[in-house]
Amino acid sequence: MYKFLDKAFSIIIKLLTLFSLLLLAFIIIFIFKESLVFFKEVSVLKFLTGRTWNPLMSPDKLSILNIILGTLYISLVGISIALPIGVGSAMLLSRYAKGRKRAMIRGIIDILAGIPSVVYGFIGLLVLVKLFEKKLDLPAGESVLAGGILLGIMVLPYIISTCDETMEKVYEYNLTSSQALGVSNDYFLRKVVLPNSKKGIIAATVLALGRAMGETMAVMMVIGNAPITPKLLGKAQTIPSLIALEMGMAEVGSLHYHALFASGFVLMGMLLIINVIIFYVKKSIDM
Amino acid sequence: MNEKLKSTLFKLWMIFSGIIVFSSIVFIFVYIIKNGIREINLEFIFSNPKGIPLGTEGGIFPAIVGSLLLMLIACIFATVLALSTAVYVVLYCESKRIESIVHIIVQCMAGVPSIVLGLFGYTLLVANLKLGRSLLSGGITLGVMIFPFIEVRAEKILREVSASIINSSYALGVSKAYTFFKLVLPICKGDIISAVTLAGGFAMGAAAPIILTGAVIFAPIPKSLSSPVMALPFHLYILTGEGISLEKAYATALVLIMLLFIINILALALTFRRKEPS
Amino acid sequence: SSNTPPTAPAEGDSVNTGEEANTFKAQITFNGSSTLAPVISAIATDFIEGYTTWDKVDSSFPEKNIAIYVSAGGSGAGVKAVLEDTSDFGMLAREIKDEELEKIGDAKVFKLGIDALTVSVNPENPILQIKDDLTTEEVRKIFSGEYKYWDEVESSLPHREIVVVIRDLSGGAHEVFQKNVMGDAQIREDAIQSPSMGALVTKVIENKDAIGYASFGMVNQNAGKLVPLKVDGVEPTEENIVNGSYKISRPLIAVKRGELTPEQKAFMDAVTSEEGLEIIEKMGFVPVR
Amino acid sequence: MDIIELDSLNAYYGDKKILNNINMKIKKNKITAIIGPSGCGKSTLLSVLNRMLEENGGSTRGNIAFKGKDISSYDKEEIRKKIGIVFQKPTPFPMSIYKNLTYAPIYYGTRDKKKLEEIVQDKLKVSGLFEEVKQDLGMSALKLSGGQQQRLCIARALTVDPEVLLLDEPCSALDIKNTAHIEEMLLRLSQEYTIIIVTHNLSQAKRISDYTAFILDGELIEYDETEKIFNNPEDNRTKEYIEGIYG
Amino acid sequence: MDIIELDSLNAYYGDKKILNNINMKIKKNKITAIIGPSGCGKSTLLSVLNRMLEENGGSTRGNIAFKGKDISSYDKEEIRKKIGIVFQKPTPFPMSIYKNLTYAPIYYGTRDKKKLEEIVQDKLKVSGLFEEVKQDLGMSALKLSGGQQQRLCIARALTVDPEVLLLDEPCSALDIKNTAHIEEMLLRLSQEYTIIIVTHNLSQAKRISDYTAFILDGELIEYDETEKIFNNPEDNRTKEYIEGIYG
Ligand SMILES: Nc1ncnc2c1ncn2[C@@H]1O[C@H](COP(=O)(O)OP(=O)(O)OP(=O)(O)O)[C@@H](O)[C@H]1O
Ligand SMILES: Nc1ncnc2c1ncn2[C@@H]1O[C@H](COP(=O)(O)OP(=O)(O)OP(=O)(O)O)[C@@H](O)[C@H]1O
Ligand SMILES: [Mg+2]
Ligand SMILES: [Mg+2]
Ligand SMILES: O=P([O-])([O-])[O-]
Repeated sequence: MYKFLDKAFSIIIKLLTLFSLLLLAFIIIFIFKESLVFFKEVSVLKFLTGRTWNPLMSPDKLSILNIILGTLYISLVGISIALPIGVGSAMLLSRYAKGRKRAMIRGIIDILAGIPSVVYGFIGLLVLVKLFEKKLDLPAGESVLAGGILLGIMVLPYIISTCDETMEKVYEYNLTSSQALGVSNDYFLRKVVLPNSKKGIIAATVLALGRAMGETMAVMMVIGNAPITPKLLGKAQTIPSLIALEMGMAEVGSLHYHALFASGFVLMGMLLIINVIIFYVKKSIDM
Repeated sequence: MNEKLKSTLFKLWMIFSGIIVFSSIVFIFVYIIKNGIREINLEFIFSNPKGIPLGTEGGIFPAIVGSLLLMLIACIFATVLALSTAVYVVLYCESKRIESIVHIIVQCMAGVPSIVLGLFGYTLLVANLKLGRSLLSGGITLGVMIFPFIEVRAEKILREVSASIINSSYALGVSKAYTFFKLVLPICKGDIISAVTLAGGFAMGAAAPIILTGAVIFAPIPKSLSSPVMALPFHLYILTGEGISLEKAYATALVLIMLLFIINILALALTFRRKEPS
Repeated sequence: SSNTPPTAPAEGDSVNTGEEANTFKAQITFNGSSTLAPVISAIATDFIEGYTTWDKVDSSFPEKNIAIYVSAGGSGAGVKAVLEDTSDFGMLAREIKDEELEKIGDAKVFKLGIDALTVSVNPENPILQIKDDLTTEEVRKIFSGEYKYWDEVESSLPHREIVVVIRDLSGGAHEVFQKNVMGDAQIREDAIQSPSMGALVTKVIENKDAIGYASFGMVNQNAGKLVPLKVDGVEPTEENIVNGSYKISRPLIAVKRGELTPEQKAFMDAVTSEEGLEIIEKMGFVPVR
Repeated sequence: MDIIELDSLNAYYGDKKILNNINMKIKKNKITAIIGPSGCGKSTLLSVLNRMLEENGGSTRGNIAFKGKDISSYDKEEIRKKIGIVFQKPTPFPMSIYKNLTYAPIYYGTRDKKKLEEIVQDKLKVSGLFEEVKQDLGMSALKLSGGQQQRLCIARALTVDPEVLLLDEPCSALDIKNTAHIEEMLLRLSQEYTIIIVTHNLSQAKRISDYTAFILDGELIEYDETEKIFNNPEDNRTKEYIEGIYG
Repeated sequence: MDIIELDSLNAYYGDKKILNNINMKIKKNKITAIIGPSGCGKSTLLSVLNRMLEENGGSTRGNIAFKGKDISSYDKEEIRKKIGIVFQKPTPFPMSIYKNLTYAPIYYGTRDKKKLEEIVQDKLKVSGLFEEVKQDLGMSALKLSGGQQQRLCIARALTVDPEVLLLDEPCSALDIKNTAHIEEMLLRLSQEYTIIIVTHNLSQAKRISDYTAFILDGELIEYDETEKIFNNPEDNRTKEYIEGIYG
């Protein structure tokens, strides 16, 4: 009986996994196919290295180097803000919050993940951008920094939850041994919990980075969407917001339409490269 | 620098992070509550949107129901697939190569902009499979969106179950399936539920994937999986994008937060309820 | 109930499982421009609330609940939906292009209204104390970045950077602005591209140095919070827009492939009826009578 | 009769060779003790026998036969049901005591509540835990003391009625009384079961085992009747190790 | 001289009383063995002494004095530095062997690399692990065998130079050679340190301890010089328990 169920289970698991992977592969193929039309007209190299994006002009003017840089810059700013804060608070959670209390706190933090991007975008535009204009005396507060901060807040719940799960286990398992040495809990966190949560932190970073690089609506509201060379306090454009901004209007089947898919494809390529790098980082940690 | 000082700095870092997180949460919540609370009343929650343009008056009830249903479908779809994939990778897969291929595909997916997923869902589900612009199409598209989040975390959670316990189970000659359902799943049920809740919240707040696949400006409460639906984030998108009513938009956001809050509490109750029977 | 369209969209079927009405479609779907979507949806809601079932619209129709679904993915998505038969009607907030008409084939086009783009500034902008009028030339120089500071427009103004806010370059709104104002000149590269009219208007409301082409409808809805300027002495009023003397405007269009079914026709009649036009007007757009 | 036969067996973790060319025949219904210094590979040897080594990322070369048939020709699950194991570190499942003990029986098809309860009581009695926990079988097994946890694991291993029972220092966390209890039980069980016990307690090996194997650095130095090993070992290294008792 | 004094001590887990009215004076620089059946409260008693009980959700009533001062008047951390403990289950930190051993010294202010290395070598030698691991101090401690892990934990406890060392069945995972090694080391250490050892191995208690306490069901039945306890116990229950050796 269980034997049969076990076989069935393993077959079902394998089929579902296969289905998932096919579905995901299908998405990749879908995006690739739509981009191909564009790459037949404009060389990949030109697309990647040119600095102007102007859909009103000839296809030569559809190139996304500035936008790639903008995407990387903003995600990087976002992650470098969120990671230390997220890891810090995850440790704070394992240290001071137990049982129900911890679950409650995490629930509240998780709610942050559900607030619609549009709302984040509006808060960003009305608060963050405004603040920049006032305090930094910028003519317009739309900037990489504003986008980064906003993204940082948006990915925090992912970082905190993912780290906290790992840390809780490391913490619980080793706490007694550490306490027995008379060592303070902070020292314990620093020397045992933090280093042994590396994998959790990497998993969190991967999740957050994917989320950050793919985030659309909120970023779109606060970065000005100008496809110029990004500067910390200047406007910029990211690939997802470019797609969201222009997809709705682009004439179906036009080169512009396919160029937007091509930029989506480039974004996926970027994530692939980053993931491969992280894969090797992880491997070196295993050693 | 001596250890005590380092530890103090370390503690400061933790506390500082905690304060930042705490104050961001408070700020965001207070901001939304302050701007939205005035519009919230029973009528807002329980009636249809009205007024010209639509949404300036009346309520958002169909959007609340629509969003919950979308989330439900997305969570079921994504959890079944993501958990299977995670179980396969952790318990069944013996080849490191397949494992890394799965990882790379999944993690690249995590970054596909949601608008592109929307286009994909539209092309595959709405246009080719003729599922129409519907609850089902929208739910599945959202499910595809949250799949990577659940998979990455489910995998991590499964891996953290102590190997010696799993070995003890195998040592009894018990099958993997039984070990999974009777031993592993009960141990990490709580964490998995929390991962799904987090992803569900994300699905519930996303507008881009459903714009083309299922969300409409007005629809009554859906009668079947093939009906189009209203959804809170899309409603918000129209209210803010066309400058229809920012107050109603904040109120809508507030309702969404309250819903997420309730869902989280339910999930909590679910994890904590079942203590060992005596 | 005769006259079914040549290509019956499949998605109606699920609703249409009733016995007799395999040709009658109780459901009408719209997709496209987010500018137009709230308008159609307001009319549709009135229509549904007024009649509830189709037989009340016309006694020859079966007694089925009226279902009209409006979604908004942008003008491009509207055309796409019609091409791929996933919607009955597409909505556009721009001219429909010839290639698009060609691809659709037997296209029925309904022009429902006009949305003008006003050159608007923040009420606190000092320029308002000096003048309420800009020439096309000045507007072009501001938007192309030739004038970078307000004091270049008028030397008595403060030396503050001009913050130019536009919609996305490829969009319908920008297209008319480019055609009617910019000509061959390029928009300055670092202009803020707002993802929606709502965001554009919000930006102008929030930033003293901002200038942008706000939708006429939205300026009316936010009266006082942002101030439209005359262009070449012509004020953006309903009259000037209709008679064409205010030229920065775009049409609001619904498009359908093939003949309308009687029920679709019944609804479009309602849209173009006086009540329908009033709703369009109420939303701040200029109806086409 | 030989129930298990090892034929030039090598075991590896990655590239590291842990067991080197082991040849050994385990007698049915006897107690075989495996002794040797810490880290010599005793636990590894046990994990080879019920194919747990492969779960832990190890691999083997050479042949292992169970009842004359190569163990790789059995199902992994089958072999593990027939060859039960209790580990060195107690590994109770994080569930109630009762559920720990019904976990495997339910899997093997025992549904009847009464039958299950009988199994639970039986095995708890056999492992000498019954009196201590009978009040509260619903208590989480993690709350038991170390010794109690280990006894629970022994009871759990017995719930599937294995033919061979592998014990990896099962008594290391037990006090003398419980140890005596278990030893007595093992002697009793050996009439029906074949038992292989890893122990660092030489007097225990002497007391209960029929055969003793001495392993050093992954090699089987000597394997003979217990009496022979303790009184008249052939290899000098065995002798030295045995004499360590008094050293 | 008495280094630790227990005065009508009761210990609880929740409402459950685990230790009942214990009065006991631990002599300085002596080895005190605690014996008793599994589950009687031996581990609980140890965890009271260095205030670990409270971390595990237990509580006490009664007085415990360390060097004449109530232990609650010390810092928790201070008392734990002065009273080290090694648990029944080996619990190495999931980091390298080297880092396991420098973990506490670094905390207490040893920065000098040479000094640290010296500590590591010293303690590894003391616990008899040095020869086995000296090649690869950077290896994760989790990869050690059970016995090796336990010896590492003993070494780790010694790195902070405690005044009292509590050992909870420290040898239960060690083979006889290592056990002898440790016992010898404990005898040596007792000249400088006070040692309290929980053991289920009565001959071990007999071999190394100066005083022995017998606990049954949370009560201190008898506490006296080891010789006395083993040769001429006053209480009948003690006698019965001791005789269990041969039973
Ligand atoms: N999972 C593993 N990966 C790599 N090496 C391992 C693993 N498990 C054990 N080893 C190594 O294999 C060798 C033998 O280990 P094993 O656990 O079999 O020893 P043992 O004889 O049971 O020792 P003890 O009496 O201390 O339990 C040791 O050197 C150990 O470090
Ligand atoms: N955290 C805990 N919560 C509740 N009860 C506990 C806890 N830890 C131990 N106990 C109970 O306290 C009693 C004494 O346990 P303790 O671990 O002190 O026994 P022990 O004498 O050390 O036994 P052993 O020799 O098996 O290690 C046992 O009945 C045990 O079930
Ligand atoms: Mg071992
Ligand atoms: Mg104990
Ligand atoms: O959505 P649009 O109205 O800008 O096409």
